[in-house]
Amino acid sequence: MDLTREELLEAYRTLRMIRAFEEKLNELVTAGKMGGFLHLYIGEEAVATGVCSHLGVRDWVASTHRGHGHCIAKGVDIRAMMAELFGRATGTSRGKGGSMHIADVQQGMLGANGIVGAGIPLATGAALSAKLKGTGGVAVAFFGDGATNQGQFHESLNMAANWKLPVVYVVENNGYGEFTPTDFVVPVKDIATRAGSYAMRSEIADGMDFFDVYEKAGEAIRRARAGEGPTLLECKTYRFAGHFVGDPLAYRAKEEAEDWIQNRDPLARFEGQVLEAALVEADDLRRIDHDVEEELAAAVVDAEAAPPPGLEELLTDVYARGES
Amino acid sequence: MDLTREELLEAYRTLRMIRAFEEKLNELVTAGKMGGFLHLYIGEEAVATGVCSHLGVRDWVASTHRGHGHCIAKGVDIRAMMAELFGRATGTSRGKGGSMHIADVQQGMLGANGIVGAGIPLATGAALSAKLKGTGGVAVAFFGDGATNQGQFHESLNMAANWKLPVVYVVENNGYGEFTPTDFVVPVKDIATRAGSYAMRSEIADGMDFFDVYEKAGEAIRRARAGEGPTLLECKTYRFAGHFVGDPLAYRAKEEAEDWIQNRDPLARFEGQVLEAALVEADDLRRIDHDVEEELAAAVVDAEAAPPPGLEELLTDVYARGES
Amino acid sequence: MSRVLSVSQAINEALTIAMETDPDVILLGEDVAGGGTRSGDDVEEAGGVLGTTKGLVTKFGPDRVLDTPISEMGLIGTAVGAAATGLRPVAELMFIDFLGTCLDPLLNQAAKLRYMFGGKVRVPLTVRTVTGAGMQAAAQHSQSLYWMTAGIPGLKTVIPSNAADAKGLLLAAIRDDDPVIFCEPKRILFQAGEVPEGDYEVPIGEAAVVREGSDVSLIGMGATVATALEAAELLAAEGKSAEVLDLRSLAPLDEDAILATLEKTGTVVVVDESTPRCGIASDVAALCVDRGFDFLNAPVKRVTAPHAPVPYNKALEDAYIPSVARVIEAVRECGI
Amino acid sequence: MSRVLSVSQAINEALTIAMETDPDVILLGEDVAGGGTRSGDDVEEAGGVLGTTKGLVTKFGPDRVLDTPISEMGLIGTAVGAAATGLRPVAELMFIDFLGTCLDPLLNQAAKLRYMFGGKVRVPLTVRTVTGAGMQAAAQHSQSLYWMTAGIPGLKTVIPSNAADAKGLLLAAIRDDDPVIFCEPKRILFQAGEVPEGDYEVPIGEAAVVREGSDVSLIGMGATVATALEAAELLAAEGKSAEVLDLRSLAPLDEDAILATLEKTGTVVVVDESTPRCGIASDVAALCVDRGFDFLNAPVKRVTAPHAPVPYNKALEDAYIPSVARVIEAVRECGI
Ligand SMILES: Cc1ncc(C[n+]2csc(CCOP(=O)(O)OP(=O)(O)O)c2C)c(N)n1
Ligand SMILES: Cc1ncc(C[n+]2csc(CCOP(=O)(O)OP(=O)(O)O)c2C)c(N)n1
Ligand SMILES: [Mg+2]
Ligand SMILES: [Mg+2]
Repeated sequence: MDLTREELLEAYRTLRMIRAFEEKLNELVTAGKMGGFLHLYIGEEAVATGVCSHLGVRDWVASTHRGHGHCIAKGVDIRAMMAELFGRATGTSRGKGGSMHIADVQQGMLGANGIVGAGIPLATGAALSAKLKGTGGVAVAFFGDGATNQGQFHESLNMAANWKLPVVYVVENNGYGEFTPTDFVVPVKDIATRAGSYAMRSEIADGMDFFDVYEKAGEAIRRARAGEGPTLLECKTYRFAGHFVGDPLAYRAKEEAEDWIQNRDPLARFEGQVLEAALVEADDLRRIDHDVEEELAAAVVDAEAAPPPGLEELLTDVYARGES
Repeated sequence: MDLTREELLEAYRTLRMIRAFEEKLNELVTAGKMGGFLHLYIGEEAVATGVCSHLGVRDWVASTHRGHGHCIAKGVDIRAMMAELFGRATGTSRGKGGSMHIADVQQGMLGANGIVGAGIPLATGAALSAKLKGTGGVAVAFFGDGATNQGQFHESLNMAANWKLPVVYVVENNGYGEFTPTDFVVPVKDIATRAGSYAMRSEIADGMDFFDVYEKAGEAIRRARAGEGPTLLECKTYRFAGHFVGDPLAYRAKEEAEDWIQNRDPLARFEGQVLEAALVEADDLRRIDHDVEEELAAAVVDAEAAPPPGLEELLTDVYARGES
Repeated sequence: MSRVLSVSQAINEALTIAMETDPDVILLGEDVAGGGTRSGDDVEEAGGVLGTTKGLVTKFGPDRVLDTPISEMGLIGTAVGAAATGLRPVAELMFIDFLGTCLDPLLNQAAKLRYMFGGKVRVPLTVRTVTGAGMQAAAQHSQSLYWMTAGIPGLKTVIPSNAADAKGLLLAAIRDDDPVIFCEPKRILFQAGEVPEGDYEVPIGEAAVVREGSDVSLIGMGATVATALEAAELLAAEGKSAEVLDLRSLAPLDEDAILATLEKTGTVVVVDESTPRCGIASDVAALCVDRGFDFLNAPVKRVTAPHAPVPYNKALEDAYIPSVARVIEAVRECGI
Repeated sequence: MSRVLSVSQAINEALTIAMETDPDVILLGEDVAGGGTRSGDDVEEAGGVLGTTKGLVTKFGPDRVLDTPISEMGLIGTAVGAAATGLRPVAELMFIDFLGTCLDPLLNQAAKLRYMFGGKVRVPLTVRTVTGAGMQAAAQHSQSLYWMTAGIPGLKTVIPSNAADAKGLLLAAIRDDDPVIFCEPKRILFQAGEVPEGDYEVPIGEAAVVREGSDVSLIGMGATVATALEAAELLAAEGKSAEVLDLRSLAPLDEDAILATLEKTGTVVVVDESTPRCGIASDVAALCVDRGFDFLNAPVKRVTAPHAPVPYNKALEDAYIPSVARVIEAVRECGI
């Protein structure tokens, strides 16, 4: 494994930040301090972190309704994210987008997306840009198992395969689309199989294991950058919380969830792995935990104090004309 | 092979009727006697004929822009079809639909369709009806290689596989979608491969050989009727004429077309096979040729003499209300 | 006899009655059963993302209440095919914003099959879909796109403003032989109202005068009917008499009812939560200045959302939705 | 300097200039190259199903002129992604009827990204698409669905009525930083007109008075501008003076130009090939009866297609399309 101590600590910091950020959101929404439809990524942190560890600003990411983790891993400022979730003018979208539309195009983040499957062609287009403009960048689309039943998935992967675009399609197979178990609606055992329709490479990673994701994503991204075309990377994972904050979770068995949460938590797994191999010290991790908490607390304070967008903002940003 | 002499003659009659019907259309359009966008099926007759030989009126077919062959094979009255193409009140759609909308729901024909891929979910829904209503019927969707790049293909096959619907998806791979060669836009050699995304059975038939199509379609239809779920049946074929009547065919090599037309004509092939095996006499076939010509000539005369729809028809049939 | 039910409960009741009275009625959509059909002691079905179809899979079984993949194009297309071949499907499009992922089966199939086939097929399809803003669900989960379906010849589009109409309109929609889009406005889905028991239909194509008046006509639909009624109340306090018309059916539009109220008051204000271009409000105004020209005493004012996507921030979202204050202001601009 | 070119040739010329002047401009769509790039001595590219993009792949190469699969959702979505990341794509949607297979990337992505991202992205996408009836292409290949895109906040929609405007509007559309739907009306695509040489733009959002008049305003767009002009000619023969306004831009609508002609004549007839509900004609009428109320001398008449799909039979199709006779009749109904 080729990660330096700094890189490992950075990865842990991202894992922890995603976890803590969303625990904070859960708290805030449950307390009635934050509105909107929120979909938590808790449990799936290793996927975003493992993939995005390979990306820089010239690379593009398109995300989903469950997008906080991808945004954090892609380097979006968490203060601006928090402010966005509070609907403030200092938010990533100046308070006009909310959870499902957090974006930072400067940072290569093409946005969370409220339409299941819609990020897939966006990433495909970003890959086309990178290829034609010769930037050396790659594009990554994150999406769920459910999204692989959308026509946009099929049409995009086919185009990318035909054109050998520098793109990696990362499917986060968490076993459910909303309340419906994946095996009700996807008749193949592994979603990776679906790459076969496009003669595309595919790979399966343990989405609860940062290192497995890191390695397999690294290889796919390397191939994409080298002009060897796209990959479909399936990461087997699980969402620890409900589909959205407030979901009573009536549709899944408690033992099933308990098992994942107790035995396959990606943060605990990472910690065990790096401590066992003595790559970092427990203290390093605790310091990060602490820093993350402080940073988040400050982000909440800042966000709450920030001004909302003015009412004139209702009509701005509809068109570029006059503003460019 | 389990076909009786009568059945063989019937199959030949269908093959010949499709061929002759469309040669007549080509003549009429070229002479300026018929309008509309026409897509000829010539060269692909063995597919519709081989598949539909297994179907009865309780079975459903959904077709495409290239639909005349499917309609004829499914038993739609050729006089009503001809009248439709002339835009007459006696047409299948009372002159309001034209080539791309010939249909006969009584006969189980859910229509040609001007939207590439749109017939696929229609057939899927018909299969759902057949299953839930317990009619014993099956549904068949015919569509082109190009249509397999549509989201509707992907979404429908997935649903049918999940629900084990009694449906057969017949892809007519004729090597082109309009002017674009299939290998530009479909990165797999065999479209049948795409069944793998749905753990669906697939089969490849020589679409220029009635007997091969007949046999493989028969098996797929048998499975569908028996509740064993859907099949993707790829028939390799070729359209002898242009994409539409008037297509200058600049985009394909003349030798390629010549080769198919000279060496793989499905009518010549059928004739060779049945004569060699002495299953029927050449005279039988010539009699059918003659009958078909007469029938078509009469259909043209009738259609030309038939009245057009009245202008009030502009506004009828938009809604069922008041007419039911 | 009637009881107090929410709009969501009234819809559930209509679905139950429709399924009990006609074995060809089936439901399909994402999570309409909601997973729980799998098994297990401690799992139960969700009954739709907002719980509207709860209990139906238990009652009617998974053959008639089908959880589909997240495949709007496929599921609506399949429903069209089923409708053309003898079933009477009720498909759920979770939010009308997702029309973008399933327009073709509605636009080019459901709406046109009958015409294209010369009247020789029926497409008794109902599409239930949630519409509108008000829950900070932002730009892709808050639209009022019913203008898109209302504008398509061959489709019908209805939108109830209360629980009793929701039940009756949905029963009428399901039993209609044409494809009907049934809108469920988010803001009123959990509002309660008196709902008659038993089986009844509210005819499609008939608007309802929900408050009589003589000085000005306020025309609303779905959630904006309540806005119009509130405005009428305020106007009454100043001695001005507003009539409120609930369109209920957006296509076909009840032109007679619109012209009748215009004739009565001479002044029309349309209140529509949708964006302003190519919408229902424009159609009502255009009708008034055409067939109703001789009745017009004042400009026809349209109180709509702005020509902008729906914002996330709560204050902006509130400003986005037509308010009572904006209705009153429009009435003033008409010189009343 | 100008030459006579068809609308289709003018479009080809605009594309050539746009690609020559900006390396970020690419074309993608079904058959925009048209297969022939494969090889072979006796094969050549088709250049689009109607030949409009002929020659461009030869000139600019297959990296900039991309044949896509028949995957409208994927290709338009990909174009949106490319536009948001530095390219300036011109995507072809072969016929606007196929909007049903690619609405989401336009409705929920292209139109809304900028707003949802608080202004921090641009989507300089152009979608070229053929519209309208008149070639017996029947219900699924003859629609004028520009009302659907015009109604979506965040999109712009333009439609030329002649070759010179086609060139200038398309250049403006491609260089616009917002997504623009560029409509190519079938009936005029092969009509010829004077087209200036060189690089010029026709500004989006500006209507043009194409004939001055004082008794009645005929407002058209695309192919109906010619219908309005013919009607004006007939009216002139009876001594009645009709002004003809070519909208050119359907969104944004040139409200000032509409109100100016209304003020001048007091009477408006809108001629629109699209269906009547939720359309451009209703918007124009609604504007007239709102901001233009004081100028109105007569009802605003809308001459549109009927609320029905497009029929195949030629006589029915002719009756479907707004005719000169129906325009004259509408003018008469206004008392002129
Ligand atoms: C086109 C579309 N259909 C339906 C929805 C409603 N919806 C939001 S999230 C979701 C489930 C997505 O499942 P999956 O892709 O597996 O992602 P996960 O939520 O499991 O991360 C659904 C159906 C939507 N937002 N967009
Ligand atoms: C959704 C849609 N996109 C594009 C078209 C235009 N079009 C008509 S036929 C055709 C080619 C279809 O190719 P294929 O599916 O292989 O069928 P074939 O014509 O070869 O029989 C295209 C692109 C259409 N009718 N519908
Ligand atoms: Mg999932
Ligand atoms: Mg083909």
